[in-house]
Amino acid sequence: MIGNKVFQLHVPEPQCRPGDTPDFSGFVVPEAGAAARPPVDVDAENIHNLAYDIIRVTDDEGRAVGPWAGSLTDEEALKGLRDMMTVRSFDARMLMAQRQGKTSFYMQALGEEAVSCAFQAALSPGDMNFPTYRQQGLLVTAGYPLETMMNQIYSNSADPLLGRQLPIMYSSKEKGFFSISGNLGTQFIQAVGWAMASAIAGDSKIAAGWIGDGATAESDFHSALVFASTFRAPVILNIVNNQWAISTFQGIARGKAATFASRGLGFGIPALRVDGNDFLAVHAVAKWAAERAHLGHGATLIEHVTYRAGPHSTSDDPSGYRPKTEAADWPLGDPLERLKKHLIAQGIWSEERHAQAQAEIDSDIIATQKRAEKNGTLHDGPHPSPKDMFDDVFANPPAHLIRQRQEAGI
Amino acid sequence: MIGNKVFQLHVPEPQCRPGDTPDFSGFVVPEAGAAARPPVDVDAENIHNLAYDIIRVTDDEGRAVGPWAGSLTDEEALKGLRDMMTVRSFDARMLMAQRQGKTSFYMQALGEEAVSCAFQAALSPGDMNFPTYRQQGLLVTAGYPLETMMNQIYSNSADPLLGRQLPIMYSSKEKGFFSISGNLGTQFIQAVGWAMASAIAGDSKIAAGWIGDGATAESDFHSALVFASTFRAPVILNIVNNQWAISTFQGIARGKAATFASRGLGFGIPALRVDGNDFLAVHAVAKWAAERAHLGHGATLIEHVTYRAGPHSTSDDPSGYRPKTEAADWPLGDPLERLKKHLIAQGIWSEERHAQAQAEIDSDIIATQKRAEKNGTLHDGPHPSPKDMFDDVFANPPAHLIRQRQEAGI
Amino acid sequence: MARMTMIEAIRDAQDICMERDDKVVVFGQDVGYFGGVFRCTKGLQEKYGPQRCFDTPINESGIVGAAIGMGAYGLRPCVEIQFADYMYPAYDQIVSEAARLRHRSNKDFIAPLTIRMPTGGGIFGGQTHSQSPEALFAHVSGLKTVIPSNPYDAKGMLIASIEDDDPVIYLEPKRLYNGPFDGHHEAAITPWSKHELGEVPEGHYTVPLGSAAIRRAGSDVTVLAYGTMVHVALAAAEETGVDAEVIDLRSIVPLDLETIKASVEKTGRCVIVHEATRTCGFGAELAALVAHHCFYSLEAPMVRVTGYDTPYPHAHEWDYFPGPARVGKALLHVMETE
Amino acid sequence: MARMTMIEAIRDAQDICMERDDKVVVFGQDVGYFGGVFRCTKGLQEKYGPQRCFDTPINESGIVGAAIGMGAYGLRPCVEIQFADYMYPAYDQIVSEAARLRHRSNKDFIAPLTIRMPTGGGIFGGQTHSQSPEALFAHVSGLKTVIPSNPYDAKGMLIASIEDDDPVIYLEPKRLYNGPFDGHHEAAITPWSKHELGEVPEGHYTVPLGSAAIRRAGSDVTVLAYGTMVHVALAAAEETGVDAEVIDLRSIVPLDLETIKASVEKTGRCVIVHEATRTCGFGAELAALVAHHCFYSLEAPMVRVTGYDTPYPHAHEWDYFPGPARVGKALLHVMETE
Ligand SMILES: Cc1ncc(C[n+]2csc(CCOP(=O)(O)OP(=O)(O)O)c2C)c(N)n1
Ligand SMILES: Cc1ncc(C[n+]2csc(CCOP(=O)(O)OP(=O)(O)O)c2C)c(N)n1
Ligand SMILES: [Mg+2]
Ligand SMILES: [Mg+2]
Repeated sequence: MIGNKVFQLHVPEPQCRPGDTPDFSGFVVPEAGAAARPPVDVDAENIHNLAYDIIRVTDDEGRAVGPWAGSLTDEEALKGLRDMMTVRSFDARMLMAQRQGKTSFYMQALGEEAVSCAFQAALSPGDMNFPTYRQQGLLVTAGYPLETMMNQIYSNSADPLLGRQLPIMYSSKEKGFFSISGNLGTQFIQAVGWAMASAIAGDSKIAAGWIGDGATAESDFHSALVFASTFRAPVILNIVNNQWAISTFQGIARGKAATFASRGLGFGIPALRVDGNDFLAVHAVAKWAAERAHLGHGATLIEHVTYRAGPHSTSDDPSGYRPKTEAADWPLGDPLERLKKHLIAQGIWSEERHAQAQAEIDSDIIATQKRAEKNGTLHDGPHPSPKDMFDDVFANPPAHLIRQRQEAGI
Repeated sequence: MIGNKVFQLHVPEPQCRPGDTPDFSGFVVPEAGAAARPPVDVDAENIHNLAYDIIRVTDDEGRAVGPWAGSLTDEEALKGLRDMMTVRSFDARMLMAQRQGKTSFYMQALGEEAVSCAFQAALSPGDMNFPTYRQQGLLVTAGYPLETMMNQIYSNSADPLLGRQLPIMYSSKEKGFFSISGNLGTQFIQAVGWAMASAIAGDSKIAAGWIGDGATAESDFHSALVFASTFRAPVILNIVNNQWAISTFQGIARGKAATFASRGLGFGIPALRVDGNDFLAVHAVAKWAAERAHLGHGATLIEHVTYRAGPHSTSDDPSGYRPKTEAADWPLGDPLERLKKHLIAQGIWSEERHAQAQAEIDSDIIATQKRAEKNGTLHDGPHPSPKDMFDDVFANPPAHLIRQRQEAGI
Repeated sequence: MARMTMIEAIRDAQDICMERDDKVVVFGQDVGYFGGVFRCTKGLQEKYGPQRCFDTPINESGIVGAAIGMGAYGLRPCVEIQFADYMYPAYDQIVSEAARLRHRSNKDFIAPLTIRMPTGGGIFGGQTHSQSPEALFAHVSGLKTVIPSNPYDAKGMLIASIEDDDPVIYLEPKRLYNGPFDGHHEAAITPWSKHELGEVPEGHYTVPLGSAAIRRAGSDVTVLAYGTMVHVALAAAEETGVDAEVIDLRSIVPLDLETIKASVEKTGRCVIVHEATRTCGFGAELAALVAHHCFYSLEAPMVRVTGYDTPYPHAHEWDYFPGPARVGKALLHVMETE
Repeated sequence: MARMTMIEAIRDAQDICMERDDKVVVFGQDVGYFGGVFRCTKGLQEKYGPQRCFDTPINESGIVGAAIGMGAYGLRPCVEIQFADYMYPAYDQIVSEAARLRHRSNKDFIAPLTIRMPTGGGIFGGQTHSQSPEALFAHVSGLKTVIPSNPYDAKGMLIASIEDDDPVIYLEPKRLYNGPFDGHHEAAITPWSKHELGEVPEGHYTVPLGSAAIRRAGSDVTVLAYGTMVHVALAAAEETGVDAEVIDLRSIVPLDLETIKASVEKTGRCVIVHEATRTCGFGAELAALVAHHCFYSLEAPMVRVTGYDTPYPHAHEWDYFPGPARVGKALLHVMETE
């Protein structure tokens, strides 16, 4: 080529690769309780710093400290722990079910359970999430039946989506959980549209958009921010920064910026970073943003700083691109352990009760799984009718689909 | 609908509509010379303020003041005036030609000539612009023949683009002017790609992307910033904020943000706002950004604050959506008048020389137009062969295109 | 009854839908205060306020994506893409989202959108203001795609589209906005007020999506066309004297195959006309269907008269445009072959 | 000669092009350090450095848009879209930019890109990991669209694509990556090492874009297929005993019409097979062409065996997939009709 090497392409690289010792020494963990809690009607310009900070509530001793503490009752916090434990146990069972060939695919939320469980606890009935594939915690927290989730995963005869969708691509209007799409990013602007509709209708419901760190690079991230900014939609825009997008580290999507949250500032949208492994912090920030939306101040962007402790999906093997022990070294710890410690510090929980709860949850899930499997698994037992394939493409089947169904002999 | 009016959709409105008296009292014009000039290797974080300020060099008396002054020699400044006068005169003739039915369409740069003329003067041969349809100043400044431009506008027998493209959709690799697309925004990321290629090749050439205020809402604005940020591409990303996007005022695209420039900050890309009607300021900022790129510090985002004084295109009538006299009241004045005043204040120009230059330019353009019209106009005289339509769809015509050409009888 | 242009008919349809149902909202680039670059939404913001008719940022994916969210909420958005050539940035939202939503969620969420877009050439708009992308929608399961050819249908079909619970792509042949253009570009423009289909009933009525209209009965050859090409085909029939049966498909998905079959079975010959590029255009589907369903009736090879497989040219618009001369030649040709 | 999987052949082709021409660059999501989710770029970053093979942000429009800029500069990018289902965000850059650049600039700028994408179903990937969008490219003037069906072609056609000065859409039937899948999903997987087209020459060679290959000579009926469906069609011929001539189109634009014509003129019958949805799929174009060019040879209506016009299902993958039973039925059917 040209030869006289003047420019060089800069290609970001993570600090560690397989074989290296994980190194998070550059990752600054701000003190819990240190971040200020601005009034909910604050202008974005006045809280730039929160886009670079990390709001934390639970300290190393498990105490809830600082101005963001206190958003949850004891009962709510206990439910939060139970929800997270449920998600983790459910994930473990379904991962195994996939390995056993009972379904084709699975995706865990391992290590990031607090984000969706705490967030959902801050919403009101009627609010609508536009989730990605890693927000099963929203459904679990909202009380969607685990058995129905399993039926979907198994594409069995009781699958509410009739075997049409890939496992974990749930949909529940009733529980405020928008149908998951396989195409990254598309749902972020849809959340804004839903919130705009709520405003047009003079309603009081809010929407929540969800996107991964990697997917912020998608163009619909921009569409969402533009529309949310212009129309001041009552929406909470969540970025789940779990450090990885399949094999690429967050630096590929983030580039030269210090944080993902800071992307909101150029839209005049308040942007807050929160410790995504701190249940209390996520809940407090979500409540703040919900209140802000409810009072008509429009959108908030939240970056949840967490870590994807498992593989991307059952099709992935992270040992090919990151050190095996990186998850264990993640400086924000494990969300379940942290909330458990907090509850014990509060005197409302104990190791014994925890062990007992764990056993209950596990056996519940095993029982549920047995029930679900009575409805069939992907390759065995009862399953939806192939004729379902032709239904609901349109509200009423047009002639060409009727012909095709006849051709298929079903 | 729901009835109990809680939320309301916020729809931004400009301050004035037809019939209103234009009101720019809210538009703060910073003092010329006041903005600091940071070193070119500065980090974006340290110059946030420049994304909200307006860098200005030429003061009301026509003096060049402050740290950004002095980037041009007298000769360069004189050439700049001449280039701008040429663009304006050219635009006026071509607008008339369109009205006379000699072509189908035209777009002026009226009021924003400084942006592209001053910018091009800061580039080096081999650098590549990815312009929109309103950067004819780049071509004029680079010395592209006006007659060739006219031939393109007329789609005549000497049209370098063989009548394929809408008028003003020029292309000149030689003059560093990428082929214009009708689809907004697409070229912004292409500019980044070109710059990445220059870096991959170890070259020293830089690219410049161009986009309008309205088109920043397009998704490829985001693609461009993401890629420029991640790969630190040697590119200058220009936003021409001329206040209007056809009938919508800039508030529709900008939303709740204070400025378009601030969008760069969330990508760690230095973002500067410049008085787009101040030739000296645009040139100085462009030079700064070019030097920054040359030294390997990557991308710069520049918001040129200007005003689209004419209609969007010959298909548009702005009296339907904005006060007729708004352009005259625009607080940053007219770029030609301002540079002229500066040159007179410098003692290197005079009203007489100006009038004479104007007469020369006008008569030159008339003469050029006569020559161009010898090659035909859209509906009259010689024109490209219809067979050109079938060429260059591919490098070598495939069988089906040869068949279709035969079918067409050409 | 009133005489209307297609623009007025389209505006009227939206007005009626907004009046009857406050869930109907209208938005897009320049559609609010200004009333649209083609004026198809003129007066709607004034009448219904900026919350029901508004300007959006220039982001087609945002427009359709927001409309999908609104549809999921329960509104009924009717959005404008300024030119069909600019729908590509929205294509992902249209194909992967709007078209799939009902099916993938088992009716939990639906996308009752209407996406209007001016289509086709004939206005010296060059390659990015002239395209006819209907085939790119027709191939996508879950979308309805319709193309009116006159004010009467424009209004009735737009009301039907807005009231439809499925996403409908509503293509507006921009060359027909002001008159029934038959391809004779050198002639003076005929206004809709001189055309019987410029008669538009007041108030609410619908033209069902999926039914074709026979614009000219004939026995020699069936011409399948839609949008501007209907008028071109009629002119070609007149000028050649071929007794063509000209079918205005109006809707390409769903398609009125019965009307097509009945006609081809009668005539035994078929010419297919569209302005879009030929390869894999909707004419290919029509030819495939006719070849399959009317195999035993066909007496001569079908001919497709279409835009060439090149970008839409500026200077050579009339060489590219499938005008009456090209269609007429095809009519004579299929009459000669057998 | 070496035995290779299609994955290895694709990797090898890129390796050879990068080795021979330092203007060739490879990038996309997960293609750099990790070597691609299907491992088609494994080892390239290690060998050529991160400046020539790198990971990109997840933005398909950015990937193609940047590649266009690079092409205009003078590089020769070969980019990966992780699944063809995810090409829609890049569709504007592909259609409005890459496909038009040479023509609209009168050769001032070109877009010599190769855009690779895994296509098709059969892996229980559900509706967003199974699509076959080739028709959406075929309709666009200025794009070449090719689909290899075996390692030998995969390598030779990818080298030809990268060396081609036009934008080439290179679709990789992901169900064929590891073996010649004939649709018998219940059977054990046959590896490419057991197939003669798994024999791949070392070093540089090309398979020209636009030439079809006859995979099975026959006299009863012509089967037009590409990608996975070639193997399905061969199985169907074997199993039904119908003496089908199976043509592997390999490239749909440009199309080898001569080979198709010669075959249909010989057999008088034609079955068209693809996995994409039927309406306006590439099969429609094939049917239209055959109906036009072979009108006098056809002895029975053509049949299209395709994916249904529904989203690609998860649970009912094998009901949807046009497998050997469905193709076989069509073969028998066209043999019975006349
Ligand atoms: C449009 C599109 N492009 C690519 C993909 C393939 N893909 C699926 S998940 C993924 C990574 C997403 O990473 P991130 O957004 O960080 O979410 P996470 O998986 O970490 O939760 C990619 C590239 C896709 N699904 N859609
Ligand atoms: C993708 C796309 N959408 C819409 C349009 C129609 N359009 C052409 S120019 C324009 C306004 C652009 O405004 P701005 O970016 O501010 O540039 P300006 O005209 O002011 O220079 C619009 C909406 C287009 N050309 N491309
Ligand atoms: Mg991630
Ligand atoms: Mg503008």
